Amino acid sequence: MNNSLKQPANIVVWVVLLTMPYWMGFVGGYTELATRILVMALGAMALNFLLGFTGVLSFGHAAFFGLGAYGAAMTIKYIAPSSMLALFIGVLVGAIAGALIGALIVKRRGVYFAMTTIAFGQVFYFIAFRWNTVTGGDDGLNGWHREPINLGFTQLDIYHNPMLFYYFVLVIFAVSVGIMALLLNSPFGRTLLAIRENERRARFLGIEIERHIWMSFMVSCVFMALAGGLYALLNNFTDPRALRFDLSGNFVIMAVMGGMRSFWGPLVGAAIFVALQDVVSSHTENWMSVIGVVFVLVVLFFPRGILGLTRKANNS
Amino acid sequence: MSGNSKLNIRRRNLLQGGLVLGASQIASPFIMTARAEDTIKIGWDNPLTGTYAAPGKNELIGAKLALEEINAKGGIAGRKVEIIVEDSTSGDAGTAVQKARKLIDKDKVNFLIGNVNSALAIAMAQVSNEKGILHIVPGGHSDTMTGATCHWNVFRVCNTTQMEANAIAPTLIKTYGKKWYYITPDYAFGHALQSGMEKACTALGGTKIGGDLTPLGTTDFSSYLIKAQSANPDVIIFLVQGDDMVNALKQAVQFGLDKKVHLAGAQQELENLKGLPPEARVGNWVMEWYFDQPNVPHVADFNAKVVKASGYVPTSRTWFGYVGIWTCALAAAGAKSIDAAKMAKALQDFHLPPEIALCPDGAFYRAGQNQLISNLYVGKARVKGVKGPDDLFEVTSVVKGADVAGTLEESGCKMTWPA
Amino acid sequence: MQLILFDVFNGLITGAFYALMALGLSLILNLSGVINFAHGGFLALGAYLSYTIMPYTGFFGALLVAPVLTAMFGLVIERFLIRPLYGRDPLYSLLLTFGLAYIFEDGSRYIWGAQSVPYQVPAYLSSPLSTEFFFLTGYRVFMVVLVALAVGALFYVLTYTRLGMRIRAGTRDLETVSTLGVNVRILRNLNFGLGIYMAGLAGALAAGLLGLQPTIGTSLLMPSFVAIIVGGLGSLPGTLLGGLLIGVASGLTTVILPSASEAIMYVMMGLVLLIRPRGLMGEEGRVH
Amino acid sequence: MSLLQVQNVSRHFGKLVAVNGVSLTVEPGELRAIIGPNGAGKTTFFNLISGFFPPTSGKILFNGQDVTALSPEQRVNRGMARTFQITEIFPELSVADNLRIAVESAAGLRLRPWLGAKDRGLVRARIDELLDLSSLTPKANRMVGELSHGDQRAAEIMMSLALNPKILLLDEPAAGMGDQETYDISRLIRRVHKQQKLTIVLIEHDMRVVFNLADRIMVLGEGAMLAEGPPEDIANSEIVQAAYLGKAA
Repeated sequence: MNNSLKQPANIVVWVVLLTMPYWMGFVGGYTELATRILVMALGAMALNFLLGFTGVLSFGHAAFFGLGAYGAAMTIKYIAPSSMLALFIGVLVGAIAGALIGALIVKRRGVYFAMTTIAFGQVFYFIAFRWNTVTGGDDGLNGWHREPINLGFTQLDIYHNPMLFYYFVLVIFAVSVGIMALLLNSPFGRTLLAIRENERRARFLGIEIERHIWMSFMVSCVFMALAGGLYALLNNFTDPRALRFDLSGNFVIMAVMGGMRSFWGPLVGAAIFVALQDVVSSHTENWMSVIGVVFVLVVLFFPRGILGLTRKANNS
Repeated sequence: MSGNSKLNIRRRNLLQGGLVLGASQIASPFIMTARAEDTIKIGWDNPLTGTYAAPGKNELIGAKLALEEINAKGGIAGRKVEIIVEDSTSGDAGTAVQKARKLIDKDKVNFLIGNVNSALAIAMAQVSNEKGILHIVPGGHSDTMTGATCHWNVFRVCNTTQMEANAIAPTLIKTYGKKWYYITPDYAFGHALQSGMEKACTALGGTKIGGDLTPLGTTDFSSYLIKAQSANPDVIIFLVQGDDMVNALKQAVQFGLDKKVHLAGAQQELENLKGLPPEARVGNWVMEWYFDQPNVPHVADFNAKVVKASGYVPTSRTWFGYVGIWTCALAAAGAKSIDAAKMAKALQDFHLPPEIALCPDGAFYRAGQNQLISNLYVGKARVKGVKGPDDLFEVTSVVKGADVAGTLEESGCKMTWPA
Repeated sequence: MQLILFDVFNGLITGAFYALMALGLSLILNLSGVINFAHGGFLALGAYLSYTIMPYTGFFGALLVAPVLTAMFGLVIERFLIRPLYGRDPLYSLLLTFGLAYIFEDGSRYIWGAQSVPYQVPAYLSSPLSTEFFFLTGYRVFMVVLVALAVGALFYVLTYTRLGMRIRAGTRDLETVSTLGVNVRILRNLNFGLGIYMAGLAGALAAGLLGLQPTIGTSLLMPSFVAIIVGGLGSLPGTLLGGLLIGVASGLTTVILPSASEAIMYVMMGLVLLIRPRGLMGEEGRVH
Repeated sequence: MSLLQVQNVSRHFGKLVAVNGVSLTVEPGELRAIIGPNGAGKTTFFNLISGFFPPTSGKILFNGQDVTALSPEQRVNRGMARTFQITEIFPELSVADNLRIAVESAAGLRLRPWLGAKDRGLVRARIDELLDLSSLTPKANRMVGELSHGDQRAAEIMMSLALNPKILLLDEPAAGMGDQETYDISRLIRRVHKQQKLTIVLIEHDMRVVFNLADRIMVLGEGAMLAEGPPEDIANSEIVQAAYLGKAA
């Protein structure tokens, strides 16, 4: 791939992310919007590990996002007031669910895979929605909040300082994205690309397709759950909508809008989508139509996404 | 039905707002300081879409009316007032919370209003309390909001579920019988409402002979209705709300239950009755406010203004929104300040003036609980309007809020004030 | 005993709805490879159209006309929005219909308002047939009969008409069908319309039982997906069976444990995937 | 011992019998061609050998072991590699990356999250060797999807070779090619066959290629074996001619 282009792009991305809270105000944003963008971007990139780099469409990934969120929220509410433990448990829950469901559905392909993921995603939605005593049902899980992080020598008060929380999320984002990049540039990552590009050829190179899709699904679920955990910490709250299929669709459109074949595409898509939703829903009660039209326009006119456009221009 | 006009209260000016905020951030990026602005801002974080869109919009109509009146009388503390409207969605508390934070952090609102959905209201209250903003809940009924999880800064206009239960129970026992069967939505609100009804029922010598917890969003109630019918109760109590209530009543009437058993419930809304086919407008209910009060001063005036603005008569929701916004202005006037703590103090046992209370016995925020105590209207749904097509409820008795509100101790609210 | 009998009957009604929705979805999925997320939106549209024209045409007229109007709208949507996506990654049609679902919900709210509208069925239908079996209301029986007729008609069309045979052949092997001189574009268009007709009909019927508001279709969409997976992808009889099965299963669960009435569908789906991955009546080799 | 023994395999698709009791034995180092008219069941036969789908009946032994029930990837790991009638490559990746994936897979590295310097060097060397063998070195960094048909074919063969197979199954390697390309690909196959002593089974329509390359030829017709023998025998066989010309015999 275009290695020459990668380095400057990386620098731009990190500079933008590192300074975002400082200029967010100029463009009409606010710190928590910046944090939200980061969290959603992590989710979209996690999804894209599967969608863009393995070629497998999951349309029920919000389930794992939500499981991460509930795992984190319930840890703080019922077990121990620790943000780090909360994230860990959230990821663990998402990973276990991912492993089980992944094993059930890896044999399916294309639309059928997508459809099964949608249906399975709803299982968790209904559990969260109906199991009032534990999950708080439709009312969501409140009465808890993210806890300051004790580093031994000092304490990071991510609860009261939104700016500090942003950088806390950014560090986790950087580590996660770094791991995903490492995986994608490894033989394992190339194997996934092979599956995306041509499953038949990959199979006849001796690659166990199902096993690799399952593993990619797991990686994706782990980071999705992490994003969900961070989302719960961001809101100091979680509710069943965090696992519903609409959110799954939003993650997919973020990845596609930004460009699902490029590493940073989902980040760009998430930034645009989250900001757009924020602005539009403040201006009109018909924001759903606007979002719907964005879906339609992206599909019809920018199927390769925004970064897909620039890449095309570079190639020619 | 033009959706856009409703948000014309304040169109965000992206560029301008952004520049001002940006400038303040250069100075001290880590500290969000409140800026002196020439307008007083009220943040409106309430449903415009989803299940509760109809009540949410009606609350907004009342709010707009109050806003006009307040500005016509010189605003709050001599400053013009504006409402910044955000759609909280009907069920997505994550969005509601995010919008609340946005209104407080970015728009620097002086007041926060919302929400129809008590779950969202409670989630928002956590934010407003953390930030120390005066927060009015116009229409979320969950008891805990002015009970176990009460906050010094959170005031509620609509009634608690217990008040509604206490208001209707005597009528039902006396007129229809003592054996009750419940159809209750299976979530916190429903559980609270049912236990309220049971308490009120037992106190009057009635008994519960059965009940079902129906999942929220149930579309087919027939199984429950059949069970209820075979338990042979005197009254079937419908505690489901919104769309669930519409579904349940529609199906109950199709089964002919209304001809065999008495149908009733606690909270009813004009919005629901309008959505039912005429034959399904049955049963005894409580309304929290009703427009047909010919003997109460100022009501006719209020009705006329709302009809002029929206084309429909006001519902209790319209009144909630109206009272909610007026509460902001009255609190500031009472405290002679826009400091949240001072305003909250000023609202303790504060009586609304009659032109805003719009009910025969007046309305006041009970101290130590921040709950508005007004009148409740017990009566029957009717198939066809008498005074206009929307007059679908016949008030049989008006109950004094103070009589059904229980004691402050019973509410379970232990208010802690900021140091 | 009467109660169980009732719950089976009731489950069949629910299942009939799921099946009606799912058959439409399945038709479109099988021939065009499109998961129509907007199907719930089309259902709502059918219901609202029926509500709107009822004052002019009466109940039965509306029941006849509204689904046709919905289907015509579907034809237009297919022609201009979905057709350009054939042959591309199924991801895109999924996203497109997902976006359409948003627009439909918002559009319904804009036109007809957020609160339920009173949808009235004739009085003689909306009362019990007998005092003993009071749960057999005229409307419920009427609905079951109508759904049965519609499903019967669908299978008749698919089995005995030229269009139907082409649709079935196209589902198996679209390439061959096109080389035989069948215009695949028109075939897919008509097939889409047929699927949407089922959604419109389901909507016009459902509004007599449920509150008619903009999200009326959403609650029926997910069970339809489950019905398709349980019944077996690619098999219309399977879809029908799947719909009825999960309907009855959730009806019976309502008696025992109401809060699990939805969970049971997903449990069934999980079991089917585990034991018989291609679904109850799915064709072999369709797993992939 | 024979490398590949196909014993009396059949494959039914519903009522259609695509392959009917065909047997085949291939010795190490042999280059075997399978010919037959369209619809003779050649590709189905290939699919059975490579494990694309299982036979309805019959047995396949590879290297003396029964592989009938093994999946394609298991067969690949035992030393079977194949190409397809319609070239199967990774079109949006470069030639080098196509080969890299194959090389890493063959080396058992495909689950590694990272590679040491030594492994990286070995992979690099093997890729260069394959590029060199196929004369694709100048095009190593181009996307395969952009290359000519002949080059794509060559790349596919090289990917199969990267697996270090004991047997290579080529499904119509010269299909859809012009004269020059056909010549080039024949030369490549011959080179691979001679230099690496690789056992090859190929299906081909182009008789120039078949008679130029094959040690022995098997003829299929309507799912059954019609004849088998050295090229010159087959060229003169009446059965074969009849099969190709129609149902005259």
